[in-house]
Amino acid sequence: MNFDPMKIPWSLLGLVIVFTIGMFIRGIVPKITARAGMRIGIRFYQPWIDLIKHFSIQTSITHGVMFYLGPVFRLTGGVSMILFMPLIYGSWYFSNFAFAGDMVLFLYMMFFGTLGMALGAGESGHPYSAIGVSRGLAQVTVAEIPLVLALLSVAAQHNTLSITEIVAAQQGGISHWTMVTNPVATMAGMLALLGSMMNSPFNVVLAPQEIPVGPPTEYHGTFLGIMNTNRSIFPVAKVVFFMNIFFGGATNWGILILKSFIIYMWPVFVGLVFPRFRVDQSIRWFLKVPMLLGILAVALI
Amino acid sequence: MINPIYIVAIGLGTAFSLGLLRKLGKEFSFWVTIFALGAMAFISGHWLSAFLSHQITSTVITTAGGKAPFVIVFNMGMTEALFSFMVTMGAVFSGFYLHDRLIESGPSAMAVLLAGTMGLNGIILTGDIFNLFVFMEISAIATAGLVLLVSDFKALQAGFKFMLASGIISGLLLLGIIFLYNSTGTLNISELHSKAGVILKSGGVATYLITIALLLELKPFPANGWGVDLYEGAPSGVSAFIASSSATAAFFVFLKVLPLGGDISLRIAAAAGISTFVFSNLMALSYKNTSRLLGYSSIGQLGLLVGIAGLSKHLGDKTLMIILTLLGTHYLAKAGLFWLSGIVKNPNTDEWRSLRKSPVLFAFFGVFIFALLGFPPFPSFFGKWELIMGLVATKMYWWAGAILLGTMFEGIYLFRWFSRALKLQNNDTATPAVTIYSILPVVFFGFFLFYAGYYTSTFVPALRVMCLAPLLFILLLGLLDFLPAFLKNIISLAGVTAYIVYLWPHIQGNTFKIVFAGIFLGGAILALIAGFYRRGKHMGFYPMTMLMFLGLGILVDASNLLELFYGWELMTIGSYFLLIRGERSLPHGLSYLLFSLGGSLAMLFGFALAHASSGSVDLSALNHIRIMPALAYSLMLAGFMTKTASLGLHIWLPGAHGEAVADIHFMASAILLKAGVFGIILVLGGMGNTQPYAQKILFVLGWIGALTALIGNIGAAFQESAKYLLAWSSIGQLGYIVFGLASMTHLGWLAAYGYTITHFLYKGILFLLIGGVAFRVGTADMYKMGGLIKRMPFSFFAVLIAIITLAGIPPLVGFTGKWLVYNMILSKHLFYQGVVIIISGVIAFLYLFRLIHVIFLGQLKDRNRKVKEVYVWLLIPAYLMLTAIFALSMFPDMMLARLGRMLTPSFPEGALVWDGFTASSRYGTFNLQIIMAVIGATFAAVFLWLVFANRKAQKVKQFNIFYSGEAPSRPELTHYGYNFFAHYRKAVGFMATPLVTRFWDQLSQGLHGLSSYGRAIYTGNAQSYLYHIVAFVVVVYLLSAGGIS
Amino acid sequence: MIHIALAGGALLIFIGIWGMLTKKNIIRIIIGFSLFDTGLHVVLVGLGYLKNRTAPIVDADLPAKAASSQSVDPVPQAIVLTAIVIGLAVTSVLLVFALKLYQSKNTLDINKLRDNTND
Amino acid sequence: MKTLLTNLKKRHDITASKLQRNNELFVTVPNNQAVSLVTYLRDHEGFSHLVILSAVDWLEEEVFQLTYLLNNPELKQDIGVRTLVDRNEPVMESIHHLWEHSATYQRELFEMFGISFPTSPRMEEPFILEGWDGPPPYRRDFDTLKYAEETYFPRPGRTTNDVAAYMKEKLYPEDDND
Amino acid sequence: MTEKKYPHHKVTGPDGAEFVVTPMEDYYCQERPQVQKSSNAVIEKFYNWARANSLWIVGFGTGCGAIEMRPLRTPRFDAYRYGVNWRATPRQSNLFIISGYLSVKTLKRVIRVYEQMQSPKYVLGLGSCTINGGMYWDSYNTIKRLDHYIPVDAYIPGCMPRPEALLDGFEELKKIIIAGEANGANLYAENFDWYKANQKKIIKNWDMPDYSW
Repeated sequence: MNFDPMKIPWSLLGLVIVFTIGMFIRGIVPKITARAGMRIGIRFYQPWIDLIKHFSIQTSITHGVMFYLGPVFRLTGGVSMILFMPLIYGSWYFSNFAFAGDMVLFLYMMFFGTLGMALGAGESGHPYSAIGVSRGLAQVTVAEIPLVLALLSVAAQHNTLSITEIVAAQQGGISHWTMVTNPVATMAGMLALLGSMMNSPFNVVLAPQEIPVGPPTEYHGTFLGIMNTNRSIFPVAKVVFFMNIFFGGATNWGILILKSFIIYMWPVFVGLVFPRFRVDQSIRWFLKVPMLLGILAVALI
Repeated sequence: MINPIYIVAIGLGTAFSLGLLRKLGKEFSFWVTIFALGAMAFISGHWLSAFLSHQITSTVITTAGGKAPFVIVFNMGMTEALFSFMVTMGAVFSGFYLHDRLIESGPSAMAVLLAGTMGLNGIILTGDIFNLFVFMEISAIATAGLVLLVSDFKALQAGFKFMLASGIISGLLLLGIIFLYNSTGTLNISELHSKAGVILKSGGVATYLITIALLLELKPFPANGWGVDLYEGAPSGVSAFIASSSATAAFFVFLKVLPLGGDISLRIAAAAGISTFVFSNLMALSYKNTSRLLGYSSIGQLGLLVGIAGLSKHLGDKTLMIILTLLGTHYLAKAGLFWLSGIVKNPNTDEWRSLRKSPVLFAFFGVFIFALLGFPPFPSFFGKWELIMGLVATKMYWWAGAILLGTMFEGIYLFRWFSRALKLQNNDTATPAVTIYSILPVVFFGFFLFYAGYYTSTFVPALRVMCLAPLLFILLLGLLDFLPAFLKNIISLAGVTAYIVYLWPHIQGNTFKIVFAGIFLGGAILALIAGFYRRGKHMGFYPMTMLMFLGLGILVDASNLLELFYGWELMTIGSYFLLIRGERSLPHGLSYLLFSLGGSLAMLFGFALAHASSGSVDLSALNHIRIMPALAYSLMLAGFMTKTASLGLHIWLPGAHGEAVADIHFMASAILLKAGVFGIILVLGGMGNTQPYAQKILFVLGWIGALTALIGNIGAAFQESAKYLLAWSSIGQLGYIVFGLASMTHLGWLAAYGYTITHFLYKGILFLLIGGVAFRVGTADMYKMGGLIKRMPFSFFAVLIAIITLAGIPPLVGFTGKWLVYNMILSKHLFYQGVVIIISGVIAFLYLFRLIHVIFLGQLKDRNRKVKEVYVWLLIPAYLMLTAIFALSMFPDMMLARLGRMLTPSFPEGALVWDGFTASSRYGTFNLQIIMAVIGATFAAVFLWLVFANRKAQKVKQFNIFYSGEAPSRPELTHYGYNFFAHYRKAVGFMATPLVTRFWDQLSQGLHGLSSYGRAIYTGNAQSYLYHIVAFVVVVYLLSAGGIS
Repeated sequence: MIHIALAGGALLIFIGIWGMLTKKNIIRIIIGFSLFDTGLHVVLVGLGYLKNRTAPIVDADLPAKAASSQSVDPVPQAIVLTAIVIGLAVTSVLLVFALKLYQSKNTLDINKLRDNTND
Repeated sequence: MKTLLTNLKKRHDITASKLQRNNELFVTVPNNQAVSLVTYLRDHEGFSHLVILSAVDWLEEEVFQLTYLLNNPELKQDIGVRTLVDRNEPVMESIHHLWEHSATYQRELFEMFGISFPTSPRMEEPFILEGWDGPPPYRRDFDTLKYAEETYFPRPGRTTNDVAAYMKEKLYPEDDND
Repeated sequence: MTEKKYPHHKVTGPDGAEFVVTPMEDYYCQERPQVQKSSNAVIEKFYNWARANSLWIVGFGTGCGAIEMRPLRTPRFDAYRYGVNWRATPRQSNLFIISGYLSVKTLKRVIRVYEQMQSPKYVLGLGSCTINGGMYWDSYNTIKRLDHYIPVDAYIPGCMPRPEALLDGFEELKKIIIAGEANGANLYAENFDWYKANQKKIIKNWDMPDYSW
């Protein structure tokens, strides 16, 4: 498939919708967790207010060029992930630039933002930022193991790396979903998802009690606003990715919202129940059950 | 022609007349002696040149008209002339070298020298076996007399042992001679040869006694304690004489008499010789006394020659060439080393560091060592090559293996000696006292080694002249070493350019060769551009660099295995001298050298199997080896993998590379390692993947690659030194390449080639710039840096792009490698190895972030507040490579499509399909241009917006951070850099346990233990040595008795 | 007769070797060597002996023409003569060493004449 | 404790003593014997732990009273060694060589009372008052109200009430009638 | 400005060159704060609404009042629902609650943290101590009037005020912000010299830059 200029507005529209969904989820989820804690919780539009406030900050400081580039990398990473993601199956309008890459592209785009963020945080000169990054990187190296195993299992199962084709293979009812056809890989993948969603027990990266807020300690105002924008895009992109790989994708926006919300809630619920792991603990944990599940998933193909 | 009897006549006559000339002064006597020796040498040289120009044929010269043994009969043939010339020249130079001692001891000592030389000549020339006995006794007595030049106790008891031993030996010889005479009725050697049948029937004991006596003269293991003591005890000039002249003569006569004994003698010789070679080198491992080391080495070399003589039936007409090259090298190098040991005086190996104070002599020290171990361009290289080829071709695998093992042992102690001498501090040592008398022989023999190497190579048809001609250029560079560095740099650049111009027509159209030539020689140009940053003279750097690049060039250019091996060895030498330049690189350089040696020996064996299988040494011999293919391919792969530092063979790399300076690090890591990749590609291309053994090898290789990547990357994450980090990272990256190649798929090879090229680019940038930063900051410890982005923005940018490429993050070209690996994993179902590889890629983030953060980001330290940007000469090549990265990222098809076309003939299945800029495999697609456009547009939009929104942002300084309401006290305490991944180490640190290092340590300890166990044999007691001799005679007889009866 | 000579020679050789291997005094060792050497010479002559023949000395009793039929083979005789000379030389060199060794260590015990600094 | 007291009396000039509880004793010694007494107590009587070193400003007597409170963890006994330091020349021997942590107490005493302990480490460094340049604030002749009014910007209009009267007036105004 | 904590010191670079490091100039930005003007009244109103509804409090409890803030996060008070949140870094916060008495030593930290917040930023004085010293009215080491050192938008009297009072204070602050009257940051910038003089008067060992960016 070749590049069509009309793709641009449609992808941007898709992006806006995803962003809206993300903001919505970020309003709803704290509300749910608050209710779980018998609180009333925030207004569901609170993320919007916070975002506007970030952009309304009048002064700012800069520690250098990389300080700018950190949030830029971060948002670019998130936005690109959406732009390369087929959002709605069968829709030309919302398949975005999925033809330009496949699963591998997606996996490596995930690091684009991470690396940039890490560099930006490093430039700020704050030791806590570096500590947070070092923790995050260490954790991600093992959280990736079950994910990669699961993805390889799925790719081998469907004989393709293309996300669109994997979604296509899952059409025709719930019994065709990877969740059903390859349950072990799905389990491994979902456990891996826990590690990357910044929820307890894997949120020692931010750990406010010991290293204020981790990498973005020095970020504020517009910088933080951009990073917060990304927080509404990036997790949704990841969730949509999991939806496409394991849960049959979506044929319309309603399904997409429903499925992504449910997947998003999975780490949230786990986080509500389990306390935080130290880095070495979470590494050891990932090397046990999730990795074994991943190996099993590959072995069963 | 001058009658060779004059050799004897001059020797004897001068020796006697010296007593009459006593009044004319010692100096005069000395010159008379030298002149006489020269005259003797002239005679044999005269004969030799006549033989060489084919003017005459061998002649028999009888004297006094009678018949042997009543008169002396001389045979003069080409070999006799050559050996006689060698022996006499050895005497000339030894005499010259012994000037001071001879003057001190007076004319009688000179007479002894003359008589000894005369005796040795007699041994060689005589045609009569009894005369042989006489001449042998003469030279033995003369040798004892020479030993008596010193009244040192050690020398005395060594001489005593020697006399006793040679007494017994000559007794045995005499006994054998009389038995022989009894059964054949003649003493003439030529007649004896013609009566070989009779001898075999009735003269078994006789020939056994003669053979064993002559063998004992050559000091076989273990009946050689007296020989080692003699080498150790005698003055170094005399030792040189013994090691070169006496040994040469003794070996010659052994060679001459050996056929008399028939097959059984050959077998005895082979067994005794090769075991002597292996064991005396093993024994030598635990010694530090240089004379003793040299003694063991001499004995070992002679053992090797004896063994070769014993194996002559298998080697065919190559035997003489092999023997002459090995003997010639031994003769020149050993004499040179003994002379040098006389100059150094202190017998401890470590004390040779003082020799560095006279660089010329030290250079020759290196020449001798490398020549002894059979490195090119010295004659022994060709000898070793032919030897192993010949043995393996006739299925003598164990013999070949034993010889290689012995060479390895020899390499261990010789290289240890050399590298310690090269690197130990020598401030506290005195400059060695050098006189014209001591230096001239060394220099002459050293240069002659080169000439001999050249001369030998003219007889080797497989070696083209372009493998030799550049050596002259390098020699020239060596002579111009006094020039300032930038001039030499320009000259070197010109040399490389000229070589490229020469090479281009050879590789045109061959993408494989273009890729590697580009990396090797393009890398050479970049490295030399970087070299302009050097100030001062930088002695020794340029010849060795050029040697390495020449080796690499020959590697690419090689049309047959010999050239390949030649280039490989040249490259090893050159690179060793580059790596050793680091400050603390002593142990690492040594282990590099030893692993290289082991690797090249393994390769040699593999090549020999290939040659045996196909009958030719063309590169096509590597295809489908039939003889023991699994072993052959494994050995070759192991050999090449010593350079790619794959798991198990990687332990030399971190230290060797980690201690190197910027541009050397670049050469060593970005360029040199690719030589191993080149070799692996050749081998795997020949092996194919259809045979069952091939699949097993590939399976193991794939796992090695994957685990190398994992261990390399984890190791990198735990380093504190940026250079060590990069070195470990190189191990990991090479693991990727090996993994890709081991898959034997189109995509895997594409990935491997892609990695090879991109690794060269991004690692090149990292090595140059991180090295440059370390140079500016004065340390490679990352935690001592920090915040350097403010001081070195250009370096930072290049490093940033390099690590993004390395990490495989889109849209840069590194991503294509990752993508290909995924596709390959799927197509071959290599999931487990694949996951290890992919996770290694993720772990790469750990050290990459650490690298860039701890060095460039974070807090600027006080002492680095004023550091300057990295030298522009380092930035230029880095930015050239950066441009290449961007170009390849924009147009990845430029590289991948072309490589794909090259690979299609070998791997027609599963190729990438290019549609415009979209590449697709069976599994997926990518279009790097669209990816880049999308990411670029997003990036630009966000960035511009951010810049606009923060146009009034206040620029702040390093301590303007929120520090919990406090103020940071010092940058050092505010920079998180040391033990960056402490938690990670806690969790997976067990994988960084140096198990492999421990394995090699234990192996080396075991070897040394074995070696010192063998010391028990050499008690130093004359009687035990006599026991050994007697027991040797009896045991060998009993062992071979079956064959005789 | 010839067997006696050969056996005697062999005995001398073995005694010589035994002496060289077991005696601790280097002078005795040298004597052992001498015995060994002498034994060799006896064996040499013994092997060259032909029954009922005379010594190969051409003089009045033995004209040159008859030499080849009446005398024993002259070659071993010649060899022995040379060998004796050489043996003498070797022995003397050995004695020189013994002398010098004695001068430097004041002992003739071979076990004390050892230098074990082989490192 | 009584045996201890008699024992101590033999060795030092105990000017006063008071048995506070069965296991708590206070003794007073002259200035120059205090350190030797605590050394003795530490080394021979098992009082291995310095609980606190504090001071009282006896402005009227023009002395500072230092109290070394020691604890014997074996016998669960405490002993307070009191000594008097001249208020006009407040210098006392340091005991940081006996207990390292006493240096911190001594820093505090120097900062708050101006009692100097020469040779005590980091004596001159501020302890809790960063950059204090007034007189030592725990001395009783230091007028904190005056200092506060001069230094800080008191908000005008502040009134002070007698707490009891004010609460009564505010909370139970009807009781006034009684 | 004393140089006690950060003395000038001589440093030898890796190339052997010696130079002097002056920490104040080298480590810290020396700029003064600027008055921020809003460009458009309508947008500013909108922004003020957002700011008022997204009060992020810097997590710094200065006195005993800090204990009164904790209950606000419990289900009983649940300040989150008003958009009130706590951040561990002043960079991301816009509200500073001075929760109780301030000793001179703490004031120094408070000033630093306050200056590190980005404008617009608001200050709530919690408890009588911040108004006139409260029960520490005669303490030699406790400040009496917070607004002499940093601009205060609103005070919540009491000793201690209960969490409800604090919630009420948030509501009050919101009104002020929405009315566009919470100009503390600008006030600070305009009267920078006066504030600095006051601060330096009582912080005797002033060893930091005038404005901690």
